[in-house]
Amino acid sequence: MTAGLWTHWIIPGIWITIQLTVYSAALAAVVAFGIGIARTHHSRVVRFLAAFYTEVFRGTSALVLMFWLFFVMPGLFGWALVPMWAAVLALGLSYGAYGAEVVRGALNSVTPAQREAGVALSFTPWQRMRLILLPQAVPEMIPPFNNLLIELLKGTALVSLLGVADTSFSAYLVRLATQESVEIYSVTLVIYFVIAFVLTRGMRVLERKTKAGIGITAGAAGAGGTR
Amino acid sequence: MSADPTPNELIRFDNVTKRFGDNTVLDNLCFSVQTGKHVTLIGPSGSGKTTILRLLMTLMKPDEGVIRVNGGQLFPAGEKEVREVRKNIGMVFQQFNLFPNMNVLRNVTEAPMRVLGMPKDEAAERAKGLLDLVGLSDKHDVKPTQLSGGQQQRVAIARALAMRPQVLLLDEVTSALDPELVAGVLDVLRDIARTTDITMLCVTHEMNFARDISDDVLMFDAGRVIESGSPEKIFNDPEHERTREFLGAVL
Amino acid sequence: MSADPTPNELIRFDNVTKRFGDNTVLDNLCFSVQTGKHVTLIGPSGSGKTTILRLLMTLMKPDEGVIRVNGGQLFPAGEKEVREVRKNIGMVFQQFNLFPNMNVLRNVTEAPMRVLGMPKDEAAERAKGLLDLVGLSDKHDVKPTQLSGGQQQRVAIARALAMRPQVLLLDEVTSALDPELVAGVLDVLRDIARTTDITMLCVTHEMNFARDISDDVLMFDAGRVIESGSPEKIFNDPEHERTREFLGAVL
Amino acid sequence: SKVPSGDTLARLKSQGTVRLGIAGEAPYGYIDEQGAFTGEAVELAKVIFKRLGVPKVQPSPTDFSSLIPGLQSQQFDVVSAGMYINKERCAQVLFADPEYQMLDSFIVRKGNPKKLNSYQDVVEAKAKIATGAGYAEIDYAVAAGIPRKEIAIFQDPVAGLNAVESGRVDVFAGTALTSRGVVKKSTKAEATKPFAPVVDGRKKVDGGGFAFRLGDAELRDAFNVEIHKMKKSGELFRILQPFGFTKAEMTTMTAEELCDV
Amino acid sequence: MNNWDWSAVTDFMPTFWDGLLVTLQVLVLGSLLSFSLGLVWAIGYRGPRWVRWPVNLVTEFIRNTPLLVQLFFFFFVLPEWGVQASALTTGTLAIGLHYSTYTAQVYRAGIDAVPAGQWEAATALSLPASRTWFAVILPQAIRRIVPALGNYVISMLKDTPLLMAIGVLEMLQQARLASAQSFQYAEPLTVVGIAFILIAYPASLLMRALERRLVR
Ligand SMILES: Nc1ncnc2c1ncn2[C@@H]1O[C@H](COP(=O)(O)OP(=O)(O)OP(=O)(O)O)[C@@H](O)[C@H]1O
Ligand SMILES: Nc1ncnc2c1ncn2[C@@H]1O[C@H](COP(=O)(O)OP(=O)(O)OP(=O)(O)O)[C@@H](O)[C@H]1O
Ligand SMILES: [Mg+2]
Ligand SMILES: [Mg+2]
Repeated sequence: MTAGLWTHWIIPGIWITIQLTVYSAALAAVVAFGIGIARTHHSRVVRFLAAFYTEVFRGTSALVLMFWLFFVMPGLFGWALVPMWAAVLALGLSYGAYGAEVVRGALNSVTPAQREAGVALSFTPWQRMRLILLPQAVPEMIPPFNNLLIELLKGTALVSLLGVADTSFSAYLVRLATQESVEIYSVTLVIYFVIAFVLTRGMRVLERKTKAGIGITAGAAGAGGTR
Repeated sequence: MSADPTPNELIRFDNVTKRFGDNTVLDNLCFSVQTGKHVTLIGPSGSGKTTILRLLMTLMKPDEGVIRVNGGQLFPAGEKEVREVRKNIGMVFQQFNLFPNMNVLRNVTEAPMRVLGMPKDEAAERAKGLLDLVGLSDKHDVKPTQLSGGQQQRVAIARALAMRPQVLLLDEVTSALDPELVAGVLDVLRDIARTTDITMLCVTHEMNFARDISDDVLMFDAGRVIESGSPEKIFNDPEHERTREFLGAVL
Repeated sequence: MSADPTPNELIRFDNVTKRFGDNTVLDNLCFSVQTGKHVTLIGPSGSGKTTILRLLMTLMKPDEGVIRVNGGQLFPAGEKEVREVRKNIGMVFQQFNLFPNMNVLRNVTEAPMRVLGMPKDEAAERAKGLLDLVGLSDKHDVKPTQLSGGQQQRVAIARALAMRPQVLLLDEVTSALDPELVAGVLDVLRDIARTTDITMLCVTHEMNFARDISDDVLMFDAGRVIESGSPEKIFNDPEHERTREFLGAVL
Repeated sequence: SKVPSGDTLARLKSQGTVRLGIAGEAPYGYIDEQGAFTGEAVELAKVIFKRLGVPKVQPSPTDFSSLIPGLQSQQFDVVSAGMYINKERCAQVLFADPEYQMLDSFIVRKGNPKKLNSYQDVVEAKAKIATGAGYAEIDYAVAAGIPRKEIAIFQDPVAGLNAVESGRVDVFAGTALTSRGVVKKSTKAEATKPFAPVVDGRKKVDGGGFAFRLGDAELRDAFNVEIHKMKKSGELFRILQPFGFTKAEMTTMTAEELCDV
Repeated sequence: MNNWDWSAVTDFMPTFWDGLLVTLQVLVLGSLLSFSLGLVWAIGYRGPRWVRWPVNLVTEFIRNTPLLVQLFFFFFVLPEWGVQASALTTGTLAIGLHYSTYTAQVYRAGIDAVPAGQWEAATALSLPASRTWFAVILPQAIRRIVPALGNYVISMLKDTPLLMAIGVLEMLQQARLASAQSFQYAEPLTVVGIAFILIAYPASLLMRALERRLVR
């Protein structure tokens, strides 16, 4: 591979991959908390709608969803998405559905006594969620979130099938230019592995910090991580 | 146990029934508590004492009947009215239930700030005073997990008082503590009972403590008040066979 | 405790040391057991009794020293030699460790069939005999989870005996049992001790049982044998202060 | 984003940039070994759009079958990727008059062991054929009597080359120039002599041209004016020649003619 | 829905069924491969250090990199190594390999949940390693393993469309081909999207029921 291919394609591709990961993760986090919290709501209708969302988006394939957003939406609704945003939307919505299950599980794992203490101090339901339940549930969420983040990183490679010039698509173009498949795909796999490794390390640090915030010193319990 | 409202009546249960499935825990219960009184609930395990406190704290709903606090109706009532009435009630739990994600000071200031809208400085001032009262002036910045059970319970008492409730509900607040830590917590409560005019509704197995602080003792059995009166009367000269039996077992 | 090999010596530890991190659990331990003897290991918790049995059973390796069983060397040795020596040793665990996915009969026949290559019929015949011996002739087809702890432990004894080991290791085999089930298991073991010539190495807190069946008692402390002798001597007239102290606490 | 409307040429002029959809395929629009965009379509677009008052061409690679949807959903303003002009496509997009005419060619193993020189040969030899996703060659193969199910579809001609080299398929059908370009580095495969596919008993000569959105007739017409001038002056051939085009590939066919078949 | 065309749906259905068949074929073979290969990894995790370490590295690597890139890698690289495999075979191998790193973890968790005493009892009875694994440990681990494996089969189903990237004619590729031909995108893609939900949702209900029954 020539320097030109690296500077024009591979390195910008890595940058796109990182951006995609960050944007989709941000959207997925919003969806995960929104839907996850809605699943603990006292209203049955809200709970049902949230559960319905989760089932639909966990049921379908992220790639099919991505194609649908990109190819079908413009025809049906008259507005088009840049491939990058179609991808972010597809990844964010479907990984958000998985994340919602994590949020729900972590909220349910906070002891009910904490909620009762909140009621006894006359906090509103939203104050209880924000001040008491979430701060205690978040550290629990981090190891499973880490796994989802790695899945999401891998999922960003799907955008190459929409022609977004991420790492995989750059690899594809470089392959067309050089016809050196082994080198380029080996390098690409290593790039993803390194990004995943860095993300996992970062999440471990985050886990230790948030656990320290509620008075748990990690270590013996071990960081869940990807293993 | 009178059924007609009297002017300085703070808490009133009218024909309250609570069931769990087939199990009728409270059975058409009627009783009232006067403002400023310290009332102790005693009775065998499973007789429904905790249930009464939890109903008052709106942690559960009765199946029938009316509960009034300070003239306001708790049940049946809308969410908003309930919240207003609830502000007058504080509760201390058997398991302390401090918030592990906040330090001691914030445990105490959080509710006055968020619920009563008290400015931060004032809330902190007040919290420091209360933490002095319970003997923890040196622990403001510590996380609850680093405290002993007795210290945690004293923080929980300060936290409940910080809301300046008219009524303080106490549910076996010493029974999760190691024996050597019990005295410290009871001393704090005696102090509060003596120095404030707060109404206290207290479930306890510490009969000496009950005798010390109570104006009235209510003896429960099977979801009904079977006997009530001054501690002297109840402890020295109980009327009911069941009360005698119970006191024989616990004293 | 002699250091020179004698002809009918079955088990021999020579300068065996075992450490867990900084914790030296066995410290240059030497002892031997004669063929056919019933030896009981006693000593305070953490003194290394279980460790000795687990070393013999090759569930762990010593850091230093030599362990011999029936002339064959267990450590240091190759995987194949170890396997040969191990066939002569049976073990019964505190937690029974029956295979929950096999019925009682198969628990007992599995090893003879798979390890000794015994034909199915013969293994079943033998297993039935052993299950008779432990008083479970009516439970052949039952899964272990449907048995009481005492019954499970008796199956575990039958399972260990089915391999016709020369040595039977028993590690507090009654301590996970409800008190009323202990006697049944000990009776079975007494029976075996009386009617077979199997060598037994037994860790127990049941001093009466130890007195009944032992030819020798070894008193352990801090990874060393501090005293050994006949049960009469050890229980009635211990030499060491430490032994007296220990027996004073457990008897 | 909402689909913009109004006069596209005016919008492009004011933006100063036109987005060109390409398929990464040599010799039309691809990246060279230094990572830079090049190709017949890219170079031609640069010249013509400059004359139309749009100084910058921004090529945007995607896979072939996403080109038309991408054009329709405003990912690109214009597409050029060795795309043949045919009836189905004319219903979706507006084509400029073709800048070249083109025959098909097969990528086959060295020496063409099965003697495959036309779609008919493939049918007779029962050979395994492959082509690219969305390629017109699919229809030619079907027209020759190959069941649609038996045609292997690859994302791009390099994948096709690999498949031929490894014996996964016997031929990969593409445009003559693509096949010629792709096999250049290969020691195991070669391109057959260009031939005209037969459809409904007629030999079919294809022409490839720039594609515009259906609403952009004015832009297309302006583009046509320029390309006609360049055909006359011979400038077009000078631009295309370095990419392997020969005089034989120059054409006077119009998009209108090609849209009918 | 301004231009939904039912005739496009009808036109697509025949090829859709072909695609569904391929999808299911990939799913079944890929699952079997991942189940057996995962077991090999899981046993490797418990092996001596010189086995455990490379097995860990390889599985971590495969699990942390995208299946799509792995598909390209195998599709373009296997032939260079002299392995002649069709797209379908390559795709099935790649997806099976990728998911084997997940099933390996399922096995590991299931095996770790078997009490240590079971291993010790097997050693005490001198049972050979193969019997210990297949007669003692795995039968006990299986009740945790089966539902978790089922969930990964569902995930695998949702990843089969990736195989379109190397030209496997599964549902999504069929939809794309149909669209490229007719220029009608909405209908085929919507059919495929709904098909996924219709297969995946009941399947996940089934798995949850199974989980409730087996894991107590
Ligand atoms: N959430 C619940 N669901 C079902 N039954 C309950 C619940 N809470 C309490 N009960 C039942 O209600 C009865 C009264 O319970 P309660 O806790 O009020 O008794 P108590 O007088 O406080 O007893 P103790 O002295 O043991 O705390 C008991 O029989 C208990 O089993
Ligand atoms: N796997 C292990 N890892 C670390 N330390 C261990 C391990 N097994 C045993 N030990 C330590 O070795 C020491 C001896 O343990 P061992 O189980 O042999 O004692 P014991 O005499 O059987 O005691 P008990 O009567 O309580 O069963 C103890 O201090 C124990 O903590
Ligand atoms: Mg109670
Ligand atoms: Mg022990």
